[in-house]
Amino acid sequence: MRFFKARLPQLTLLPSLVLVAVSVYGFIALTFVISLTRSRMLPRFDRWEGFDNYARVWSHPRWEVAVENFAIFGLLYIGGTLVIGLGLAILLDQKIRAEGALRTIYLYPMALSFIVTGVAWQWLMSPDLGLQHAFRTWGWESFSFDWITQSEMAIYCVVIAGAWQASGFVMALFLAALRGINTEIISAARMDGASGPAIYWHIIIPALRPAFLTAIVVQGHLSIKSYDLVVALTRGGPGFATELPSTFMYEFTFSRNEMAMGAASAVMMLVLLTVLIVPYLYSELRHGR
Amino acid sequence: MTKYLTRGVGALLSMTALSAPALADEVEVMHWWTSGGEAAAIAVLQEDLQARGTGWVDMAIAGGGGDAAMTALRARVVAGNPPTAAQMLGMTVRDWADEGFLGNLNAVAEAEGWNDVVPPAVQAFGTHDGEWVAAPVNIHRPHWVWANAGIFEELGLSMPTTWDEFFAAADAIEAAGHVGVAMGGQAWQEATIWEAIVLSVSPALYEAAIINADMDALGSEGIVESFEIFRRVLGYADPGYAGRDWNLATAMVINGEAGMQIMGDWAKGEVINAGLTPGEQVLCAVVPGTDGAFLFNTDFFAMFDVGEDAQAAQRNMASAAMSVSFQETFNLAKGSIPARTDVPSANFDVCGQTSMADLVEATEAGTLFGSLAHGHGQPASVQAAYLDVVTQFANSDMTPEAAAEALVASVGGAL
Amino acid sequence: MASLSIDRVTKRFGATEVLHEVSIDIEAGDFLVLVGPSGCGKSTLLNMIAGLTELSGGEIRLADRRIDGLEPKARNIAMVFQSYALYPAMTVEKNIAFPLRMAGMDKAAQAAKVAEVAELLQIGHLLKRKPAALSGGQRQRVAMGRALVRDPRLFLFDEPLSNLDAKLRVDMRTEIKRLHQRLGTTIVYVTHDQVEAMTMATKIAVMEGGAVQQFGTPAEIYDRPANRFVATFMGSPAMNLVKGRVRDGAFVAQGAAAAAAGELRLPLPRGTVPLAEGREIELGLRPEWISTEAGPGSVPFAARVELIEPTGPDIYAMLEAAGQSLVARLPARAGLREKTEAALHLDMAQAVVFDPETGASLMAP
Amino acid sequence: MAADMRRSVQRGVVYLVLVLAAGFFLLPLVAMVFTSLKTMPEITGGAGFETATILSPPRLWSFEAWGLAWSSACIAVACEGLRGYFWNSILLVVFAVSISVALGAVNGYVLSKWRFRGDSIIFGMLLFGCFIPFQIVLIPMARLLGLLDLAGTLGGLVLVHVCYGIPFTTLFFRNFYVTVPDELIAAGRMDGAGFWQIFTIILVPISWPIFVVAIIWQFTNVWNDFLFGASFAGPDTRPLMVALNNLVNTSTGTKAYNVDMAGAMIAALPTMLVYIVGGRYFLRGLTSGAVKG
Repeated sequence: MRFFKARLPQLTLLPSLVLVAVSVYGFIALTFVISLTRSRMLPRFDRWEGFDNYARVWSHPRWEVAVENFAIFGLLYIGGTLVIGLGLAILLDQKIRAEGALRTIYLYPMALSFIVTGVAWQWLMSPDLGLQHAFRTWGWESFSFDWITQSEMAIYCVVIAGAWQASGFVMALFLAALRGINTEIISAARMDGASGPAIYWHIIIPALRPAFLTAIVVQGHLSIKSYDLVVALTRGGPGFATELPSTFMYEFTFSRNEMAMGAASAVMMLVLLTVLIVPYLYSELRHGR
Repeated sequence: MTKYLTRGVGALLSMTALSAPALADEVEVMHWWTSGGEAAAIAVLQEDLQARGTGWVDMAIAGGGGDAAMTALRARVVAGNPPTAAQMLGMTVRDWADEGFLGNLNAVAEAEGWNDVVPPAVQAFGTHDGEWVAAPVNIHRPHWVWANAGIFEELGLSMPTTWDEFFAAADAIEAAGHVGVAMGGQAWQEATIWEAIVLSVSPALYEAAIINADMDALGSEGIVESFEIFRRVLGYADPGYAGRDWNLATAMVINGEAGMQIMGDWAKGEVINAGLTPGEQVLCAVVPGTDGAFLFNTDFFAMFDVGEDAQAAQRNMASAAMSVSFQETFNLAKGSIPARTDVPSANFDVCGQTSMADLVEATEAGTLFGSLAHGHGQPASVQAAYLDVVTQFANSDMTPEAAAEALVASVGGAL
Repeated sequence: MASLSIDRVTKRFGATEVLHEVSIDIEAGDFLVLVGPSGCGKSTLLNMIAGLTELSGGEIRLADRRIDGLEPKARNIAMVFQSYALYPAMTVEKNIAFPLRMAGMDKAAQAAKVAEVAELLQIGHLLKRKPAALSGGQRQRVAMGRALVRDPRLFLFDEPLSNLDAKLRVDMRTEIKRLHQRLGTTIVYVTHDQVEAMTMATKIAVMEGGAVQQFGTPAEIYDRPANRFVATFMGSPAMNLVKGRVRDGAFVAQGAAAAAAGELRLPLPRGTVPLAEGREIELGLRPEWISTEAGPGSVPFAARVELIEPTGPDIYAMLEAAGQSLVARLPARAGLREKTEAALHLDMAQAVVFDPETGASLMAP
Repeated sequence: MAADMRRSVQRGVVYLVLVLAAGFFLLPLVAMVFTSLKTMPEITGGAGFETATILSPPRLWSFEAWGLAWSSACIAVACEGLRGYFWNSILLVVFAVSISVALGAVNGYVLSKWRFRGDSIIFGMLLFGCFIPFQIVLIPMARLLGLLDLAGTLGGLVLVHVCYGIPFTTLFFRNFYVTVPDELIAAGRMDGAGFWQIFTIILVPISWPIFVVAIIWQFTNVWNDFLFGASFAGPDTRPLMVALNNLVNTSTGTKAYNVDMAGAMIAALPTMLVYIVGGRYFLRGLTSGAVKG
């Protein structure tokens, strides 16, 4: 009894720990094991292939496209949301009238799933239904926006929709951080003769470092996980020009009955995630000390 | 400790939150027919069953042409909680039967004589080791050309029966300021056109290169030719076709924006929905060079191996799904033709009647094949290997020769 | 009220030992101040008495009953925190009543006790407010009220005045002292401010480096510091330390530039332990022992006044004598002027001698 | 004067950029609302509507689609619109959000205020769970639910959402409680409060900003989830997003885009409302420790 009383705090963690241990770590381990088998439609543990599935994934043309796209998408998506989010945050921080309304407008896409907005986005991007059609109908005959139909450009459409959804969240992060900056520093810089842009560049933006870190990690993991986005917008097309690791994994596991290959690609995504996340976790943990 | 806790909470929730397992006189059916004509069609079956005293628990999950439903189905089966029946395409029936999850319908099938009325090529998917495991409800034919009758009349065109006529017609349509061929831009839509072209090159080529995945046939001149024709067809599409849904392409034909579309017989639904009659305002003909041959895809209700107490309801459902009256009503709503060959054709439209006649003909001639694009040509992994190349070809400037080579490599790698 | 006995208490965090065998005994009704620079272990010791930190070794007894190992709530000890730690979501009334509520006292009795304490601390008008609406001094009172309300056997104060402005700090100091006198409570009070320690305590424990350097009454600590650390830590300005040698039974300090500055020669204070000729020692001289007037037993010396800091009634004079820097605390009327030579007197009767190596006092006990 | 001019020009530019950005962010919403209020011929550009575009306001206003989507559109065999599924989602959200937020709050409390050896490793391990792609857990989770006898129940679905919600809620609460002074807990202990009393009486009442953040976050995630809902819910417990998906997605059936869009808007209203109402508190919660910075 005394033991339990003394360990009560740790014991209260136990349910969560058990749940996460099983549903995160147990399942990751299982995925890794499946990636070593010859599982097709369902998990099977009667034929082992070692790391052959990894070789098969890496030699698959779709994976090649997926990795290439991920590099483009990841960079532009993270960069884009950071620039847009920071820009909007700085502008909103200029004592703007109707700030609340604008903020809500920037933030609301976070509330929506791509199941809700997918069709609208497809249409907006489509040259004969969306923006191009609209602008041409209204008289701007030379307006052209048909990236979604071009294999080389379609991935940028995915970036645009992704930025639309997540920029508001990044904006909120930065705005929160901006409001938390000690105003004395800014006053001091002003006394020292710094101009508006110089203050932002030299004083404020460096002070947002923690917010940058958080934003990069959040956006980074979203970019690795983004699946709904592609499915709603292009279904991986044209052809498989907008394939991403996440769509590759889903497609192979569930549509193509190549579960072992899907698992292998999942494990590689997890490795990528770990590389990105662990330094962040490390800093999170030091933060609390 | 935690397990009991979660179990306790779970039990509590499931009590308060109204989840009842399928009762003995109910069937739980997983499918992806959720809207429009499909939903209306499935409602017919539900009503039919209700009349027989069997309840219907609906587990529809739409999306990705059944992909989402198949994913959810896998979760259900892995959880040890399969539905009574699930809609499946032919190859998927085979996969699940191979895994040993499907039940045996022989009792019903024998009593009702399914073997005599279902074409053998369809039977091949509905049975496993000589036992019926799935009830086929329809036969779709994916290789149709749909055309705007107004444009054709205006330009004095008739439905093409050869590729030369097809291209001549397309040229004329383009010259008149319309889109020659309305296209949708998804891999399955592209494959629907390509497989029809392969069939038009020769049914024997289709059989060798697609059904048998013969490497020599895949690298043959005939396949190169099919890609050449495909390239020319693609040339008549408007530039914005990528990613377009098939029904929007159909709408282009209906509105007179485009002259023709190559699409399966489900396109009729859009025509009817627009208040028009297939065969009149929107003309239909099989893809040039494919008359006498027949590609099909069939929706099955695969029956899972359920407990004794649920089997009566399950048999009821199989029987209802295979009844002549249901197959007629259902397929009239769906645009397809019955899987039974003994359903009267009188109520079907012109296009449907053509299909029904061709089906019998093709069965006799041995030119009835499963459609690759629609899950009846190859297992999922191999099918995807074909589709990868076809869609890549359609969305790049790959040469027909290179496409044939890529096909050999891709399919060879997936086998 | 109860006596408190801290017996060889040790605390380790991993490999580092932050408290080493600390022993302190106080009587019921004592006001013990633990004083020392930050990091000396005084707050850790307080938390161990409170039961917030576990002991690594030793015992703590309250009224002769062992309490280490007991839950904080089982010890019947109240604590006032540096940040006051008022519960932000509760009104003042609820804050004060909280310990009673936890003890399961009935509502009417709670209200009576709260009213009594509010009366005592004159915070009756604040009872319905939330802590956020209070000033620093008001919060301080509420925190004390919360501690007083349940008549604990021991009060702990953890630097309770450090968040107040200077004037309020002095007022509260007096008030706490008055409260102590009136209620006769046993108090352990942590501070880094030696003035607080001197003014309030009946017993002081000067701590440094995880150990008690000296434990005694304020007078003992001030007049007979056990070592150089205690001597310099207590008192402001700090005690002057002059290094030199024993020569011919006297203390001789050599200036840096010996020839120019000459030497400072002083008799050894009475009560010094016997010292060998030529031994290096350190002489401790409090600034207030330097005077412009001769007194009984005082020694004259000449010094140059470098700088004067007036504080009102007193001045602090920075002196240089024979190459040694000294601070003197003199009455303002003493009439010294900067940059002049002055003739001064040193009261050697109270001076102390330390071992320059160990810092230990070289006075006979 | 010149400086004033320059300043007002600058302000003008700032407002212009902000308003243009707002326009971009509103595009899909405008398209959806307009489309939901149009009739089908106008949407597909049928006869008489050749100049209609996705962004032009409806010429023939029609609220019919909204009514259909809410209560009478056919989804498979049931022609009852989305109405029935609303309740399922609400039930799911209430259980899943309250349990995951409660557990996260307690975890955050323990991990910040009752430190023990190895606590940061445990926190790190919990946090990593934020980053797991949901697609890979589908099959193993299905098996687990089967073993627990929770397959196809609301309880099972709640369990899944709780599992993958805990990492986020723990992160929020832990980072918030780190900023609460430890002395408050010490004071509670001195005053005789126990582990739970300190939490419920002292901490919970001051934690509302972070509760708002955690609830908004979890509410949005659970409400918008399709994958888990489609895979783990039973026929009677399927959430709204699955129904919406069934409404808008069809493989070989015809589409009524106005109904689709109306349905999408209906399904999105609760989360949008939560953001509009709670947005301000969301920002405040972020400042008060949900995210360091």
